[in-house]
Amino acid sequence: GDDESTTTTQAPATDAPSTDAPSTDAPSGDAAACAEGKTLEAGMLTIATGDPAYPPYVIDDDPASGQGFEAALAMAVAAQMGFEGDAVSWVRTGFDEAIAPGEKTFDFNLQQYSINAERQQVVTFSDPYYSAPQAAIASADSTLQISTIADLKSLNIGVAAGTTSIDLVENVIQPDSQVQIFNSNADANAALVNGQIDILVVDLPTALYLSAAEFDNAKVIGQFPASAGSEAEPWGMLFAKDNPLVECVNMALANLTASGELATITDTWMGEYTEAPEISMG
Amino acid sequence: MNGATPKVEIRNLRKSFGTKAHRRTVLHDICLDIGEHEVVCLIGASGSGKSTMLRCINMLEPVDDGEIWLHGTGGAVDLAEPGLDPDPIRRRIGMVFQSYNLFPHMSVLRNITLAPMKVLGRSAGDAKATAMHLLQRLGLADKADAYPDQLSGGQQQRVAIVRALAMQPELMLLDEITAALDPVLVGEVLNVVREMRNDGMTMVLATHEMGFAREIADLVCFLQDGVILESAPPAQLFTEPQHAETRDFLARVIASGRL
Amino acid sequence: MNGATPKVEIRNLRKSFGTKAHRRTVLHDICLDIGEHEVVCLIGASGSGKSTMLRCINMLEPVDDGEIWLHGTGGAVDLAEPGLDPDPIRRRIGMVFQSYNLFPHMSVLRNITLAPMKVLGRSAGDAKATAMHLLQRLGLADKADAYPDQLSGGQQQRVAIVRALAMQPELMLLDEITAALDPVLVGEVLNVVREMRNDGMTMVLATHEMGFAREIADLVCFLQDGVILESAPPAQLFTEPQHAETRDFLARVIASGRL
Amino acid sequence: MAALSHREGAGDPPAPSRVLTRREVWLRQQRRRAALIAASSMTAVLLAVVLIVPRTPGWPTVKKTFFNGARFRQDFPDLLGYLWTDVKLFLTCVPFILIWGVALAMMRNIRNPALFPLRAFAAAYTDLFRGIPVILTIYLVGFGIPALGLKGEFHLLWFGGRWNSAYLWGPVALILAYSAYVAEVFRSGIEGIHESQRAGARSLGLTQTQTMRHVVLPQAARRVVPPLMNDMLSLQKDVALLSLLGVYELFRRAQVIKDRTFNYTPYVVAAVIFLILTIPETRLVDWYSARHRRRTGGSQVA
Amino acid sequence: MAALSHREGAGDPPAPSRVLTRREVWLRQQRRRAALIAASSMTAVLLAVVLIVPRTPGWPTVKKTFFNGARFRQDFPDLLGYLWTDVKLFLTCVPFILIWGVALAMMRNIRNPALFPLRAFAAAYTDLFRGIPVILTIYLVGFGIPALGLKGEFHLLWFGGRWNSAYLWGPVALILAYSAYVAEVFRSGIEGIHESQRAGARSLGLTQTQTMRHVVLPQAARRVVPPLMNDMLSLQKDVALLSLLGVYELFRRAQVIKDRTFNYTPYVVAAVIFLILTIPETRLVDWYSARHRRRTGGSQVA
Ligand SMILES: Nc1ncnc2c1ncn2[C@@H]1O[C@H](COP(=O)(O)OP(=O)(O)OP(=O)(O)O)[C@@H](O)[C@H]1O
Ligand SMILES: Nc1ncnc2c1ncn2[C@@H]1O[C@H](COP(=O)(O)OP(=O)(O)OP(=O)(O)O)[C@@H](O)[C@H]1O
Ligand SMILES: [Mg+2]
Ligand SMILES: [Mg+2]
Repeated sequence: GDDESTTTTQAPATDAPSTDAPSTDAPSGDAAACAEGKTLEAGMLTIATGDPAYPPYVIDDDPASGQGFEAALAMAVAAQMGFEGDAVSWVRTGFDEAIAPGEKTFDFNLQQYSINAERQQVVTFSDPYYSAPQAAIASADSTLQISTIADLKSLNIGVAAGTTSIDLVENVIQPDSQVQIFNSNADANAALVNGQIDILVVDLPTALYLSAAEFDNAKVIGQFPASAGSEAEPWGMLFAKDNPLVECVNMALANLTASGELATITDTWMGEYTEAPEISMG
Repeated sequence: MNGATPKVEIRNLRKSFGTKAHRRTVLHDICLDIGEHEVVCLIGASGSGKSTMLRCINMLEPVDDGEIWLHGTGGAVDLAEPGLDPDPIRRRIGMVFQSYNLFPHMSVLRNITLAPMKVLGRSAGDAKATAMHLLQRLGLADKADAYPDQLSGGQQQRVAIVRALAMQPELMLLDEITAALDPVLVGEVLNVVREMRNDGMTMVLATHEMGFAREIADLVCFLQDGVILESAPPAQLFTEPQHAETRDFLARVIASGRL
Repeated sequence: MNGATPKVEIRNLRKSFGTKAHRRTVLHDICLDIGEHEVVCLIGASGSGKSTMLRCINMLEPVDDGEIWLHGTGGAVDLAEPGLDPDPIRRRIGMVFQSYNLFPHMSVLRNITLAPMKVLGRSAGDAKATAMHLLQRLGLADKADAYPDQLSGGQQQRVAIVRALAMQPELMLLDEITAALDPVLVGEVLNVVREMRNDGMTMVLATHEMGFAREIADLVCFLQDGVILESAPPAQLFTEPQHAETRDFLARVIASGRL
Repeated sequence: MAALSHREGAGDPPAPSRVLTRREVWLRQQRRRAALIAASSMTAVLLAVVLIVPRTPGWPTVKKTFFNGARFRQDFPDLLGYLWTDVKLFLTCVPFILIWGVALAMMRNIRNPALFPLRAFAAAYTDLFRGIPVILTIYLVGFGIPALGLKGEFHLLWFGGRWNSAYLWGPVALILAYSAYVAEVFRSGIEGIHESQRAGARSLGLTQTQTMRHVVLPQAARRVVPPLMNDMLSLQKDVALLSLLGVYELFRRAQVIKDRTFNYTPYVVAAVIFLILTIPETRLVDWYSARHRRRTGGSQVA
Repeated sequence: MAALSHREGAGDPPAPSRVLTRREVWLRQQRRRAALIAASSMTAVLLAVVLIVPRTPGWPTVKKTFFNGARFRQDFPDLLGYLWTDVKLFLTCVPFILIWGVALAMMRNIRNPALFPLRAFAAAYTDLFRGIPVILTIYLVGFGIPALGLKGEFHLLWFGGRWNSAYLWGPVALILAYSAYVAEVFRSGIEGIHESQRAGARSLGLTQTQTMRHVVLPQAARRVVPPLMNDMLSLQKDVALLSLLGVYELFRRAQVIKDRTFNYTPYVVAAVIFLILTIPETRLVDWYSARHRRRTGGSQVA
């Protein structure tokens, strides 16, 4: 059997600015009233995320604390719908558990799921809440000089499964040797350290996190320009197909956008995760 | 000698081996009546079809054609009928194989008591008592707990005989049951066979020991290449064989000093 | 009779089976000289240790104690010496097993030619010619392509004999080689054994056929419970046995009509 | 009592166009009955499936996400393009696994008391590599050894590259793990051969090795064909585990498509491809074994 | 020529404190030599590992990421807490797999021509479930069937829950897949029993079932112990695949820790736990088989 990915799903490359608010004209209204009786368990909102969940999306793998971008966002949405404190329960899902058809164990799931048309046939997404560009990292002692995408062509490139980084590598970089896909950031990182791959392509926040002091063995080479964004696929919260609760979440998101709270959360958690030199299209 | 009522009537039995392309018939239209309480000996050269005939009577080989009527309590059944359920028949027929076919994973005692317990529903104690009695008789009481692979050839053969006897069948098929035995034991087995006949068992023996056949048989059948060339009481067959081939075989047996 | 020089000298051979707790000695301090070009017959009750003795001589059973000196080209070796490499010895010794031990995945011909080709380095053509000649002689030429499980008991036994003969060993160990054969074939095998002896082979036979032993042996050994009670030329042993037990055994053999 | 015996010719009677015997008639009947049973039970099961499954509430979803025709047509050729990687990896591993597996099995069968260490080694080896999940072996070998920082190049059949390549250590991990399984399969075969076969061979002067090679192993190998096939089929699928190390093969490709589309049809496609590959294999092996049994075997008990 | 024969007593000579025979002396020597070889080769290998491995450039990294003492101490009790889930799943599956596997093996062995469909079914079943990767079976059964939207509850030993539970369909998937493997293992065992054993049993009047139960299967089972252990050990580890369906067990836990810490030590811990579990199993089974062989077997060829 295969050891299926249980990792967090990474975001697609996109040049959309991080402050890009949900582009919806959903009427702002009483999200709390809307959510009444639509949750899995009455009076309780069940939110799922990955296991583990990484910074900057969730800090210390503890979403209930509300620390981290997605944790904070989810808590804010929950509050909008009238779920506070003990009324929010967090669960963990593997990738497959989250996407498989049939009943779900959560009301919604957020772990950087990017929205695309095919996925929407199987599950329902909320309005987008963020999108991030892709970036490349190399091992800390790497002497690679990268300025254009053409410089990447001859390298061994790795990505993590379940991410849209694969599309960028295959469609834009088109490396000479086949892309190597790993089950998780951890495995990809190990391959990077071992020199089994030369660079790893991930979304920029994750790249910045991986190059942070904690693991101390990777550095960011640069981020890919907007023009390299294979498809701009912003992130949305994932629901079981046709779950009526999505209306209420969209309503909450609209309210948060309108009140500027979404922008605050985004700035707080993602502000320092947007800076990296750009790799030119060459 | 006796036995006006036949126990087994074999009619035009034919048996062949091999694939359609390479078919070799080893029994040709065998006809034979085996009287009740009789001992019939099959003699003949190695490869003439003696074992195959015994296996056919025990339904171990599907026959190509012909009939084998077994008479007994509850009328007659044709053992050659395709699709006939063999189990109720086989518990009435005992067989000792030329190659013994003991069960190597069971002790001697268990080899012997398995069928009486499972097929006849005997109690463990009963089955064991019968087995020990028979083992004693054939000088194997001390081997009851040994396993077949730890026995000498003759010991294995005796266990096979005891295993079949313990089922107390109506009809017993014995294939070269003295081949691995020393002369003293051959005498003992001869006695056992005689007793069984007196107890009413019918027996068919395949044997190479002409002396044995002469002493015990009511009827001796001489097989050659899958055909019963001649069958007669031993007194007649061994002294005045009718067929040239029988005469020839016996002459050569005598010439080699074996009669 | 002849053979002042011994081929095999057995000295105080002891062999037991079983675990430390349940040890049973089946050969007790056997001493025996087998002269060159002689035929020695082992007789005795079933389970007396005949097969075990042959297996010991062929190094198939580790002996507990004693010596087995094999004389021949290149001096004498003690087969009972622990750690002795058996391969060069065994190619000088042939053996026919009581249970044949044919290789079921090989045709008759391949069973016979395998060892001559692999051990003696014969060419395929050579080995086949020898095999076919011997098969012909024992009436099995048409079974060369058959597989052991498709043969009758006697046919299997003959293949085993041919397989051993094809190696043309100096010393041949034959375990009940006539048990499954019809009297005519027994005569033929007797002839083959005689010829082999005249060709210079030394032979040890375990047999239940007293007639066979009487006709062919230079020396007959009577085993009882793992002890050679008496050994003498057949004329002497069968007519004037020295030991009470031998007399008893022979008396019972005669009483059961087997001598 | 009467005893009869006819003789209608010593050889085989020629039978160009004869009446069927009772047995032949019966066999025909049985075969016809079998065909009937087969046909009717198949129909019943199929009908049940066809009638019941589409009535379940979730069927439209299942159909769309597992048995999506459009995806199937698109993914089938796509995935097929990745099959060759699996096949190459499989073919690279098999000979090593078989040779090393047989060698280990033979080590466990050593009887010379002085060579006990070899026997103990083989036992420890099989215990170790059967005890550790294959996937862990792959992780530990595939990431652990390259992490030691070896330098250089390797060339192995169709693979070549740097010393830390997944195409080197991946197969090594599979060979280490699977040889333990295969060794045990062969061991069971070797131990199942009756001691008298060895005695027969050794008495003819065949050496220990020759006895193994010509007498024991051929019989053992034939007997263990089904469990050996088990392991070969597992291996054929477990090469997919090397995707953990970054190897981009069929199964990983299916996953990539699934991850992108949230649709499980590529997995069904992968299953179909594996079946197309393996069913002819198993049928061929079965047919061959049955033929061998028929050719060399005695009569079967009715 | 001379022929001698001694007789020193018909029974066994009592030997309370006797001089060692030549063979006993030799055996002792051999064992001593074996011990020496074992000790010295072990030492050599260990020394080589201990001396060479730490000199490789990457050793500090490997030590930190694979053999991290601090992590080991922390993860070992943590992971152990999840073992019970694996054990429960394993124990739930085993009886079903064995029974269904034996049943399939017996179906493949049916000789009645009228029952050919059963034989064909068993062959098709084993082909299918050995042909499809276990993981795909788990996906298809574990996600496909619940997606049909069945309603209700189930109770099975220690598991219970809704009809779409991973604790129901996960084990079902494993049972479906592994029974195919186990069936083939038993089939090889059954086919390895010589036809004469059946003949012997049937001639005594034992029915087909009794023959199987008392004569064929016991011998077959003993012969296939090693490959059967292969499958049981694989199963023990493949229950980890049910984590795909959301079962949170040892292996998943190790993975979570690894993904969180980027450290592979939890995998080493998992391997150690599996070894602690499996090595006594295999040793026990081996010891038992060897004892049975010793008790019932004839002499072994030197
Ligand atoms: N399963 C089989 N397949 C093919 N041929 C067989 C099979 N069984 C027996 N034969 C052949 O059938 C013939 C008769 O065999 P059978 O065993 O009946 O002989 P037999 O009279 O018992 O001989 P023996 O005295 O040697 O035991 C032989 O030529 C044998 O080769
Ligand atoms: N492997 C073994 N384990 C235990 N006991 C054995 C073993 N092999 C033989 N024996 C015992 O040793 C004794 C001698 O056996 P052996 O086979 O030598 O007898 P034999 O003289 O050849 O008898 P037969 O004429 O019946 O073949 C027998 O009592 C037998 O049970
Ligand atoms: Mg016969
Ligand atoms: Mg013997």
